[in-house]
Amino acid sequence: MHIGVEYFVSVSAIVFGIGMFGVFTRRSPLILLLSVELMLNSCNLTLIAFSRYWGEQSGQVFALIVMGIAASEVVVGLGLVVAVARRKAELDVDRLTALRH
Amino acid sequence: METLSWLCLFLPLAGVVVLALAGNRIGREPASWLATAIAFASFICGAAVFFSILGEGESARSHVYTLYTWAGAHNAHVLHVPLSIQVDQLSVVEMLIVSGVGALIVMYSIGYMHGDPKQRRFFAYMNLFLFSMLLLVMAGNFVLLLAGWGMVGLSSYLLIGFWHEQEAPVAAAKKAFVMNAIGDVGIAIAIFFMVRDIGTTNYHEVFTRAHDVWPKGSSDANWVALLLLLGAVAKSAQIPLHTWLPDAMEGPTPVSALIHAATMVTAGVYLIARCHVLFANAPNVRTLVAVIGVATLLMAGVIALVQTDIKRIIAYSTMSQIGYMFAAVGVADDSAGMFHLLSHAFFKALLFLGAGIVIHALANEQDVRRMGGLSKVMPRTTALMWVGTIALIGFWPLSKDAILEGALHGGGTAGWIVYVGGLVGAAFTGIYATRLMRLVFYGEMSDFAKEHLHSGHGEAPWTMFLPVAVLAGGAVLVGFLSIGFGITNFFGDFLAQTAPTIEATVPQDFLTTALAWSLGGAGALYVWRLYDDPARVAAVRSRFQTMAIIAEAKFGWDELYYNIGYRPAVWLAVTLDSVGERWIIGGSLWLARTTVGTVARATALAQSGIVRQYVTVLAGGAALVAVFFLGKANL
Amino acid sequence: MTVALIALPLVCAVLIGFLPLDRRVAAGLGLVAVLGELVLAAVAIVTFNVGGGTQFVTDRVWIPNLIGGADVHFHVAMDGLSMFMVALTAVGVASAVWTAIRAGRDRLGLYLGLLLLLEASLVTLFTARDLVLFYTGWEVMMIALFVLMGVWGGERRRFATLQFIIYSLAGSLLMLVAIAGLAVEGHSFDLGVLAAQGRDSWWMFGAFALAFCIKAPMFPLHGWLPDAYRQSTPEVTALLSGVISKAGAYGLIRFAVPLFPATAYDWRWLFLGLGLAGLLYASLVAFRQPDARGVVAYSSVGQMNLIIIGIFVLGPGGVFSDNGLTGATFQMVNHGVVSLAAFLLIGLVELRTGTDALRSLGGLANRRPVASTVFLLAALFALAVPGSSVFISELYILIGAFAEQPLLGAAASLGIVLAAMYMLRWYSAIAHEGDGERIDATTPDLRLSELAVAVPLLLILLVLSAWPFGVMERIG
Amino acid sequence: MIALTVTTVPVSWSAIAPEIVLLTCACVLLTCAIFLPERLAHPVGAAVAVGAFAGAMVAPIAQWHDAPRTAFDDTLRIDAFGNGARLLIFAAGLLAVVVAWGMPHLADRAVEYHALLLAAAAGMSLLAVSNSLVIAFIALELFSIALYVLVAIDVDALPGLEGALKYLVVGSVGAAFLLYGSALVYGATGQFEFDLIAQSIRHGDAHGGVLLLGIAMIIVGLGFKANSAPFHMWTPDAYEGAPTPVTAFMSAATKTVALVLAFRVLVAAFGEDSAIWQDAIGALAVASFAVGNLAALRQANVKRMLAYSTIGHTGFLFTAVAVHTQAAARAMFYYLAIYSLMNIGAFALVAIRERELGRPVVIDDFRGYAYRRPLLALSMVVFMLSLAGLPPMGGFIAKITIWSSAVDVGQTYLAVVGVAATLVGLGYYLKIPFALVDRDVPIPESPYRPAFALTSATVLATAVAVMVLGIIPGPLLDLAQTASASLIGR
Repeated sequence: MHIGVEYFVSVSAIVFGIGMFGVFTRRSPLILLLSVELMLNSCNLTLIAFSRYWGEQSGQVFALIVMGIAASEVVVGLGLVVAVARRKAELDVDRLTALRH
Repeated sequence: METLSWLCLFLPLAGVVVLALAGNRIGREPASWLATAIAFASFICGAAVFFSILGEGESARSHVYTLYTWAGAHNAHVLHVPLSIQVDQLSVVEMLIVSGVGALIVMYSIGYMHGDPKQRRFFAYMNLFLFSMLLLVMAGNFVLLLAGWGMVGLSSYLLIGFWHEQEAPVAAAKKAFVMNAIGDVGIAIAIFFMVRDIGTTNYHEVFTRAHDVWPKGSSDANWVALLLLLGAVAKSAQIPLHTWLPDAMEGPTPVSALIHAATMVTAGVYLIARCHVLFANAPNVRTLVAVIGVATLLMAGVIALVQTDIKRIIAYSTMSQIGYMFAAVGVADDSAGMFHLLSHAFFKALLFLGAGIVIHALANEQDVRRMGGLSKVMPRTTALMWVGTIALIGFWPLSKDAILEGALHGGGTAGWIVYVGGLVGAAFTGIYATRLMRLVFYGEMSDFAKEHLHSGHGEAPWTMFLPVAVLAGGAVLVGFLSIGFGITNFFGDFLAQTAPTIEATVPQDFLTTALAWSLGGAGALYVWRLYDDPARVAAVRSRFQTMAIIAEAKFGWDELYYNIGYRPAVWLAVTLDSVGERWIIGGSLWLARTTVGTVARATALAQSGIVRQYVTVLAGGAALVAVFFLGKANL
Repeated sequence: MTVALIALPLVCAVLIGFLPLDRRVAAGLGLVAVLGELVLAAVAIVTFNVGGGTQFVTDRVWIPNLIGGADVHFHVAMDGLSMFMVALTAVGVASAVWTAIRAGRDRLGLYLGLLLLLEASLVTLFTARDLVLFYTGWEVMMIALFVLMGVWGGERRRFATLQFIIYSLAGSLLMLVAIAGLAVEGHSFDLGVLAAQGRDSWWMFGAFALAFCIKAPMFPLHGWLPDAYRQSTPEVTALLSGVISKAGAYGLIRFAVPLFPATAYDWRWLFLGLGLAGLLYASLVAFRQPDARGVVAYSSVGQMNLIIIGIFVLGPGGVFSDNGLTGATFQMVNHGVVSLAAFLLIGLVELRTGTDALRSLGGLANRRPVASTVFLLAALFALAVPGSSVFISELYILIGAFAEQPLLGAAASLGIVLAAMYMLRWYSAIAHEGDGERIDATTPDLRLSELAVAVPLLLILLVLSAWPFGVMERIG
Repeated sequence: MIALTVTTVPVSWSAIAPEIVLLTCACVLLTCAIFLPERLAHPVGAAVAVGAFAGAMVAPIAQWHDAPRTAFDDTLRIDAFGNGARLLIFAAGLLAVVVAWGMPHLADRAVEYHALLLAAAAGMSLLAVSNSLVIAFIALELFSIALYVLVAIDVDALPGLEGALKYLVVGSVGAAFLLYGSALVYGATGQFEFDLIAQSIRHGDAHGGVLLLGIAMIIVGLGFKANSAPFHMWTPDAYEGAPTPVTAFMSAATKTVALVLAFRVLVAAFGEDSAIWQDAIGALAVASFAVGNLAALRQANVKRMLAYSTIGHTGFLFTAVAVHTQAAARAMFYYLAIYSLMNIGAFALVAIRERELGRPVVIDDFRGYAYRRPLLALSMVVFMLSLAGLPPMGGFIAKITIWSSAVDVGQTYLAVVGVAATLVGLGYYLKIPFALVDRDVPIPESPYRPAFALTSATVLATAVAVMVLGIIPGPLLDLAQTASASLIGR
């Protein structure tokens, strides 16, 4: 069976939106990172879909790379979170406002 | 002759420079004598020029000498102003008056200013005035004329305000300068007309080409004449710009004699005579000159009746006499005007200096009511004052009659106005002149006079007395210059080339002289008898109650100008300063500052420090960009 | 020649400004520099070939191909106008330096260095024939002023300086944009080349005119002036009003009008109208100022507006009016020297009394003959007493204005009367009547060292009055 | 007989020589870190870093005049444009090493600091020459991640951590946008390489919704990296939180590489749609002008003020991008060079003051500084005047060239807005000179603290450079000319 590429793109767009929404609303840095992951992976979905659509691989390769990069990014992110956590009791990004205005 | 003319002009300036540089390294007396010597030297040069002109043919008596180009540029379209003087009959007469009378008065000042801490400065100023006045009368073009015109105003400012430690002289000086500045502007604008239409301001070109560029009676012709007239009335204290002259009496008396009687104030007459071509070109304006003259001579005569300050009485009489001169030039009888100018220079200077002697003797008291009976202690002065008074009333020299004769002969509306007004004025003159003499020199000596007039201080030192005597002699002799009665009119003939004259017929002469004498004499006798009994004086005053009040209020000119001129100007200045500067300009700046400040604050505060908000803003921006792009897309 | 005129103060500025010199040494070096500059300027005037057009030319490529193939040249030259502006600068800075040394400003070395930097930049912009070079001189002048004002100024110096900066740069930055536009269109930065192309662009002309009219300043762009003139040191104020305001007028004559003749002609009534309004407005405001500086400050606003009238009396095709321009340029020289003298004299009063509030002054002329005479002369020149050089230049401006439009000339003539009113008030308030509260018998007369500044300036004016032609024939 | 052959991508080592050098050195450094004694850590790290940067410079200089060429199957484009950017980055890196010398809280993490610096530089250098969205993304993440860590290199300092975390979160979102945009463009064109994208757009539909949305997203991602409003909000926090040497490096190098990439992508790949995106970029420029300069007016902390000022300068640089003529590219290049110099110089001076005071520097800390360290103060004045764009500083030439390019293509409005921005900018740039020469503070008689010779030298050197390049900009302009010409012919 054939599923039109637009479905994949729509789904990915929705996922991207969900991730975005997560970043908007959640105050825990962990969930924040998770939402970012969602956004990145929605991009992967798009890439793969389009690469199928064009019938060539570079898109999928890119997707693989992105996974790697995303992973490393999260690693750094978690590292920072831990470092912050060692100093601040509760993990709430809204409290991280020493730098402002 | 050229050299002599230049010397006559520049010697006084040299005096100024020397005195200024010498400062207090030169004693007061030497400084005074230096100034006097320079003035006399200048007079001698002037006299020499006069005689060499006499030696020349009737037609060849006008000379223009140029020293160098004063202002201008190589570009031919730029106005070119040579530093040139025009020496002809008219200017040489003025040169003689200015340097001659000037020299005498400077000499007189030696005694009068003796001991004043700023004596040197005074004499420097006097020389400066002589230079300015000579520049005025000798200038060969209108720009130089205006230069001299303004600089005599300046010297007048400096000398009126000479005693600047007090308030009154300073105020009077400022008033005089500003009112004269108004006149200067008039002449300046007239110059603009000349440059625009003729391209030069040299007398010769202007006068020869005036008819071509400004047709007789055309609006431009009227404008030029009117603007020159504005300058003339301001300088000669004629209605409506006359109010500065009485205040100018705050200056030292020699200054009043020289500047505000003999020379500067009569410059307006000289200007109109000099520009008679331009005024002939604008008949209406010329009539206006006559009317202004008559109006002023009458008004000033009336005011003089009620003044009590000896100097102010003479000042108003000056105003009135200049009114006669204006009347003369207003009916195109320029030489008559100039002749009265000449004789007036003598007898009015004489009167002022005589008054100066009195004031000097009475410890600077100027109120005639506190004098009286001085003829006993200062007979010589009294005699000299009589000469002046007789001349003023018009018995001799017959300069005033000449004006009236010319007016009668010239006829026309203007002529009749002048004739009638002049005769009435003659009566006033007789009254106030005699009143002055009567109050100052006769009757009971006031207690004030008694106590201040300690023995030995009766008469003035010879340096003060001699000039007065010379002036008296001059006043008598000048009468012979133009005896009239058809016998000889040396003066008129001499000026004929440069200032038109009107030769009256012998009957007119006799008629006029008879009328003038009788009116003047009647007035004189009347007031003489009147003051025998104070009660009658009061009675007369009460009879002319309103007239007296108006006269004492000087016809309210000062109040008028204060209310329509000075106060509005100040109000406008204050309003502009507050509304314009503080509110509008300052306010807009404040608004700009605050706006930027507020927006900046808001922008900074928007940076809340909450990372989720950062992302939200980022996404919002992204949405905008996306919308923008999709808007361009063809979906 | 021109290069020397620029280099001398620049080098000395660097030396004095940065080397940790002893005060006395710095002062001496500064004096040497300004006197040398004076000599150079005098030599230039003497060797100047009348009617020989622009002279002392130096033209080297500075920045090849800055934009669009347009090279920036180091192109300096002097015609009569430039030369006399340079001379005015030399005189002004010399007197300023002397005054500063006498007043013993703190951090004297830096102060003198900045004054010399100011001189170098002024000479540059007065002689530059290349837009970028001119602009560079223009902005460096600003920078020097900012520091001079912002560091050595009075109580509210910070505010005054910032306001001055914003005003100035609002104009000059737009001018920079216009310069960029000119270069892009005309493929050159050279004044001669661009002027030959005779562009007609309202916004470029507007940008140039705005920059210059703010500096002049033309009414109503003078908002920065009162604070700046009151907060600066006397010598800086003197330079502001004497020399730097002339840079604005110079820019109009040299750049704004020649580059956009047609536009200037179309817009001339805007400038004539504002100029007239400014002349009368400023003269009236000056009449009520409570302080000596305020009076002179507003009077110089009035004078600059009169100069602007003289400049913008244009014939079709943006041709200057002969009389108007002659008067305007000559007036630039005269008013330059006059306001230098006036403000430096005010400085001497402040030195004695610590104030320039008119109500606490008065009676200076009593027992102080020298001061009385010097102040008198300054006041008389400032009110353009007939016969003075100032009177001549004003007369020529007004002649030009009258030829353009009689009412304009007549209305502008009222400025003469107003000038008499406020300057006499100024002089009387300082010198006349009884001693003011800040003046008593012990207040000293002018000293010789003080006359060393005042007298030369007044002598210049007297000489100019005796022979205006000497300047007018060269400056035209 | 069947011959099995694998066609591999032709490898061109010279193309990626700088990256190789940098990354190798980074790895070496990290491995050495295990054996290195504490006291040697910083010297060695610094030495290796300097060597690495110097070595990395060789290739770009050597290839400077070569004709542009593509490498690695068209995913890289080695041209003077990219090489110029590389040189700027390495120069910034060098200065960052020098500035960091002797910074106490960096000393004990010297190895990591330098290694990460090298890694970041490598990523940027790769980005500068990348010709494919894939490589671009990889390189971008490479240096971003390195920077995240660098910002927080001083783990004991909470501001650093906070700044880093914010930077990371917002940065990831920005990266996500860039990635999503790339994906959409890929979807619309089936290509990742810029020139191929351009081709297929030329043949296909330049106004497809997917394509334009993709471009929009990419612009967002780039705008984020270039600290353009409204994607700028991480900038002040990250700049303030980071150790000053890192801030200096970020402000100069990140800006450079972001602008170079933006210019390259938009011109090389999406030239067809320039009519559309030039307005968008113009709008972003205006927004950056406004936000950066206005917010900076309110800052007391010098680093934060300079951070906002960099946002303001994005306005000028985006002006050049919006104009996207060769003249604009040239102007932008000159601008980037001068901008990097004066920013690093300013931050270096801030670093010095920080070390003198041992705390973050506010503007008032500079009051009367001119009378204690005249030369440093003078340099600061030079930097501020240059940032404000006054002659005879380099900033002036930068401004006039950018504006002329804008006027040339009729985008005068950007120049006019720039004027307004500059006016506001003076309001804060001049605060520092005013403070420096403030007369109210007495001249301290106390002996000067020991100056930090190396850093001070850096400051002076940069100041001199900024001034000299303003007075004699010819050579640098020629380099910029070459660089711009290699990207776009006239």
